[in-house]
Amino acid sequence: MFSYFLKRLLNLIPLLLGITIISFAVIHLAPGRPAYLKEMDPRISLEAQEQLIKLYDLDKPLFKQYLNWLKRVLRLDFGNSFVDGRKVIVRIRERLPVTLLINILSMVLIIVVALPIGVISALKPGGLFDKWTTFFVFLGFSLPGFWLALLLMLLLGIKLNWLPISGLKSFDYHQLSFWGKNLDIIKHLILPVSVTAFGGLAGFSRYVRGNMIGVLKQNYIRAAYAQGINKGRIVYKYALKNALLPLITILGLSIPGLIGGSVIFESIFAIPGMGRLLYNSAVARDYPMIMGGLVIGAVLTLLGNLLADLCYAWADPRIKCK
Amino acid sequence: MLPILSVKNLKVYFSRGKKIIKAVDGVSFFIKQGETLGLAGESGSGKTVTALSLTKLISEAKFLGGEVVFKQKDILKLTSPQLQKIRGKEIAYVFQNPVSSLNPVFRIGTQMVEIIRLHQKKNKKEAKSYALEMLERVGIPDAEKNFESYPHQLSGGMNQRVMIAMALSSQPSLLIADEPTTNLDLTTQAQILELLQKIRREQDLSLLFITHNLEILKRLVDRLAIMYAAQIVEFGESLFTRPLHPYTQALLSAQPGYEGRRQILKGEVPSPFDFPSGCRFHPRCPFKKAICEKEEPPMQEREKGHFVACHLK
Amino acid sequence: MNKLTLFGISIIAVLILLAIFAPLISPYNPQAIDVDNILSPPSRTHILGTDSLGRDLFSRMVYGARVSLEVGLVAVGVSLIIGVLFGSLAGYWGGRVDSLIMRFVDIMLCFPTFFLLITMVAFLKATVFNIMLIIGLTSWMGLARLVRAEVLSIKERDFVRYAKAMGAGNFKIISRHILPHTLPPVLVAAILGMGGAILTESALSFLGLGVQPPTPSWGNILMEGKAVIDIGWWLTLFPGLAILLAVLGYNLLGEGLRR
Amino acid sequence: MSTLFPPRHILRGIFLIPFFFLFFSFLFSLYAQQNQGSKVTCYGDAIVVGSIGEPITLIPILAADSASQEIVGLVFNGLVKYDKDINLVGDLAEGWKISDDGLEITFYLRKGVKWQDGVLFTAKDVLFTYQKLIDPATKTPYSGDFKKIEDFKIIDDYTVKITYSEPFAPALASWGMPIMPAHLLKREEDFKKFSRQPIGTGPYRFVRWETGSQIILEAYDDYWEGRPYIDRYSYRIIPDQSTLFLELRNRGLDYIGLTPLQYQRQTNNDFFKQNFRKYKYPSFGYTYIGWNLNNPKFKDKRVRQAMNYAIDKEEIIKGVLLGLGKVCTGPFVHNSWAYNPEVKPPRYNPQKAEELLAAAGWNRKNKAGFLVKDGQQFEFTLLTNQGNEARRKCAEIIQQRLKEVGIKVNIKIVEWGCLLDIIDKRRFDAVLLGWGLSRDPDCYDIFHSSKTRPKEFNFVSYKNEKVDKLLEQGRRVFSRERRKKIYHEIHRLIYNDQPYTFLYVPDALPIIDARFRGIEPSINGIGYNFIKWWVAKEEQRYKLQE
Repeated sequence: MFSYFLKRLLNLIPLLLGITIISFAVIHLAPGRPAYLKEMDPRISLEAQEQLIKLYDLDKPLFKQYLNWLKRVLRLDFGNSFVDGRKVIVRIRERLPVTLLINILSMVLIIVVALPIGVISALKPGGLFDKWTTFFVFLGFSLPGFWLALLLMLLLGIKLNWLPISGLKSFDYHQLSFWGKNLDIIKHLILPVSVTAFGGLAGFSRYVRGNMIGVLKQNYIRAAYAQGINKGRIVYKYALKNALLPLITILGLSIPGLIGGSVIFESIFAIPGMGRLLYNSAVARDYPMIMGGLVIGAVLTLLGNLLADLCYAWADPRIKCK
Repeated sequence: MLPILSVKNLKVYFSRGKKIIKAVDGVSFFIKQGETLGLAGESGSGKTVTALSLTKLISEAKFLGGEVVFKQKDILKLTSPQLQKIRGKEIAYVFQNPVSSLNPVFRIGTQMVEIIRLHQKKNKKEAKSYALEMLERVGIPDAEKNFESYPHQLSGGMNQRVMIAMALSSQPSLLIADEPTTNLDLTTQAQILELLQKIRREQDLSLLFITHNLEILKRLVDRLAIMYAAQIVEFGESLFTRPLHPYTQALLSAQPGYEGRRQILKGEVPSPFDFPSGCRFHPRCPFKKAICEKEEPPMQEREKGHFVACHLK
Repeated sequence: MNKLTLFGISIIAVLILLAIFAPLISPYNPQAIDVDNILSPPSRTHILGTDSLGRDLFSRMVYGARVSLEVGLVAVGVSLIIGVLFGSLAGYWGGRVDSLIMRFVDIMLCFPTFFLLITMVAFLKATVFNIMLIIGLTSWMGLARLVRAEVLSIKERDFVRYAKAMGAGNFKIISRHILPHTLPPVLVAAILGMGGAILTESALSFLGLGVQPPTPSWGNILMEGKAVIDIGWWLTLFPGLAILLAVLGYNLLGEGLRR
Repeated sequence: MSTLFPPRHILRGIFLIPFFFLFFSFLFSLYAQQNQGSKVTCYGDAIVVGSIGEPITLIPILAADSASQEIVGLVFNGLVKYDKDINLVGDLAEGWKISDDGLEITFYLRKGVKWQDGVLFTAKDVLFTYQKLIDPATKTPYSGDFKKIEDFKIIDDYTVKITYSEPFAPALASWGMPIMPAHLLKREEDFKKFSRQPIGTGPYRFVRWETGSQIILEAYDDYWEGRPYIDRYSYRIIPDQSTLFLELRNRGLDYIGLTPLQYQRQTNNDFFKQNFRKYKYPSFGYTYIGWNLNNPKFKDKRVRQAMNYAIDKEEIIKGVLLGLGKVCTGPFVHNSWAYNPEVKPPRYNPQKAEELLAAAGWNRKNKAGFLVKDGQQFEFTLLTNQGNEARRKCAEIIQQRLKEVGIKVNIKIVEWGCLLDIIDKRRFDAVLLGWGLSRDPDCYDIFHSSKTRPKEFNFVSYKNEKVDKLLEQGRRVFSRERRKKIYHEIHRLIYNDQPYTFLYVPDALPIIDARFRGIEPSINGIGYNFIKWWVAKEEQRYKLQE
């Protein structure tokens, strides 16, 4: 187990390096120097220009630029935001917890909902339940998430007035009791979390179904039947555990999509998270901020995948012992 | 002596799209208490399906007909809970590919204890010591350690011993071994066969042994049934010495130790979607007559206890 | 299921017809402003209503179909070129080339999709072509993996060995003997990818980072519609449905082809 | 205007002027009526203000975006401020004296004003603020006016004397600049903390900034003008115009600015009539097309005048602002005393435009229907910035109208930074932009011929000697009556020259929850007496104990 962990950790190094190289290459995407952009703004013109040139060493040879940039990035120094001059990493740190919270909750929701759907439709492939879920899965694959967000916002927020439509806390949050505070946050989270989860739901339930169908055809399932074990136990203990294992990896792989989705949903629901920060930065062409977000986002995904792999190794005896 | 299991006119059909696959089509045979019956035939002839349908393990079958009488009960008419009391307890199975027949994500001990406690009133501790005892009986060294292992950590032969231990743990009266040695190397094969024989001698166990390997059967079985194209074509004690069906003759002549003129079968096993009319073997039969194409030959007792379905006399 | 595939095909067919004959089909110039008819609900003169500049929604959506179709084709085209190139190189040569390319794929997959999109949009000019390019540049990884796996299995087949034994060059073997056999699964992936590209474009445009107005795209019509969602339901409903249908069409078609 | 972009983006478009004082609209009048109506004012409740943008810094001399200025305006005071009639009155200064030659201003500071940490406010704070403003290390957009100061003298703790190198009329107004506490900003590092945790002399004190979410202020009990009635002020950041509106509709917000569409179409139902009050008054800013006068086509005054006839401003106001705005005729807005009512906007008249163009030599049309002169088609690129819906729509309407008189317009919408670059290099034909205005009419920087160098604001290269002279005079003279004459003349001359085609002055369209009382609209908007707003006890929505 330990050596596996170590191996995985070593594997991270080239990936991390690759992430920085690609992120760095992106800086040079802008035609000409990005520095020209702010020239006429009386407030930050020269400053910004100097900062950009200094930040990315734009006057040095490419290789040197990269090395210097990498050195700073390794210290988590992405420079200062053009917009308010605060450290990029500080701004990201402020916003990250919310995004992580929403994404983790969405994952939990995805699992809780998709698992039974996938299992039940796998029990009778082609049955009525399976046909309906297949239909909904197709719909789910095709539905623009932001549109769903709009419709839900309109229905639950405006027409029925059941849920708040934006932000994370009510204005009077600080006056609420302990439970009131929790309830308040939960209410605010329902819409963003469910809409974020929706994107993953269709795919995930499909995977569960597919894996489950595959597992149910395995010899050991037949053997378990032959041993007189009842169906419920076979499905929910013997088969499910086998079907779930590869899903840990799938879940890990879905992280980039989920985090990426936060750009859209945080903007719609006015949630002060990473996604909205990045969106605002993109609109304001706040290059240091964007670069920081990009690198941190990728590293997060990497860590998420690592975590998934470790979970997998922990849960699957076949890896554990190798 | 009454047969412990008798199968009459068993039919198992599957459907694929609009086509019907006749996997087992009118199979009848019986097993006596304590005897070993061999069931042989080429792959795809319906052996495994026959074995599985003996405890209704074929849930996806479109049609399941005939009767399977086990200890005076028609198994095909039982409900799921009733079946669960028979499966593993009265009729136990040992399958091909032992590694894949054990659940990869649970420890061997866990799986054994689960089965033991399912069929016997034992607490966890008792179940464990019983499981260890069983492991030792099937010849697994270092039972304590292997109890904690996962299937993939053991060799195929070991896994098969585990499967056998599990199958025997609730003292079944009938053990169905479906190609139990097929994917094992020769030495292991011999060990497993010896184990099975030993167990059969020790317990008063009936055994249905399924294989395509006649060599093995020769040493092991009391009686033999030959399947071809979803049907049994010959069935009895003296098959090895006096095969009556041309198919059996061809099979036996293909054995390595066979002395005499070898018959090479032409053609292929017919597709289960569309069996030939009359005798299903007629397109490949070197002795075919006109009647063979038209009429299905009935099963006749030519000698005492030796049945054959063939128009040839 | 066959019926569903047919449904998918007919959706795509309608989409293509709309895009080709947009000037003939649309009753109004999609950019013609009519300040006297701002936000009129669906009626006989404007069957899907008008937007906040009085432009005819139906006409704008018909032209929006062009954008969606183009985005699907070009973005997937770009990702096909990259994906097939990398995938076949990796699968065919194996060894270091393979591990290098697959590492690159792994790295690209680490970036949260929208983060990468947004970054590129921020650094490049937001022209329709750039948007398509960017979507293609961020979505080729799955195709590369698929092609690689296919190539790996096909290159072991006898006819490839035979071709090699006959002295065919590597390029010829890949292009003549291997790639054609990868076509079916790649085609399926490409068609599903078109649906994905349409979704991505509409999300980007909805955020205001994609296709820039006045060029109508379903995404930016939705963006404009959001501002008046309480009084102009038609501006949210119809483009959303259009996206849903188009993507559904591609998905059904792709799924049908897979069988 | 209606847009989905954070306002920084837009605002930079409008507010190119280096010195402007939007915060004055949020400063408060000394002379506001204490009571109103029959009910007695009460303390309590909170107001939740919705905004698209988040403040960037709360250091007053750096605050350039409207969100920052709004918060700064509540936490700080300047020496002077504009009252409801746009007259300068004392704020932290009780009064002032201007020497006869106009070179010296003496401010008499209010005594007993306390910073929100309890320390007394004195002349040292004013000096400190001045020093920071002219410190080259301070990147403030407001330093220009203060660089004209020759000498700054502290007479005593409550008197300062400021000497200018030449008479400078906008000087007095420039002292609306919020004053910062010298004792809290001794070191450079202090500014960092201060920018997110400011302490001022204003009616509200800073409580908490939840990044990306809201800023909370609380009434300052010891405020020298008297404690504001509303206990708490929450500035909620919702980065999307439509979510902002929906949140208002859900009554999660009390006060936002509406888009014309929201004002005209989305708030006319019973729900809004019952729960909210809408206000409408001209804003201090205008939208225009600036013609590059170095371009041979636009050098000709007749061409520019033709444009004025060919563009239907009424139509633009109808289409873009849904009627919520006024036709603009010059560099001053209607509320300003500098506005010359004699300058009348011409009716939309394409024939007249074509005549003028013909007179300028554009008298033939090619097959495509466009005017031709010397074999060249009349075609130009109209440039505007990305992310401003109103300007985009406006450009599209203009494109349509000019096509009718035979002019081909290509619209180019570019990112703000790019736009500035293009303007800076003078590589444009025409730009569609807006100016935000200070309450002082001085527009020397925009129209004086000396301000045409790169990065200066007369980027259309306008030059009229008469106007130059008048602009200089307008800065030297302090008398409102004399200045009025000067600026009326400037208005007339500029209008006649048409360096810009002046399009419109949009209305500000605030909407406020109906429970707030004491709001008195004036030509200076509604924010000037915010501390006198109140909510009756039985209508108060938020109870506050923390």
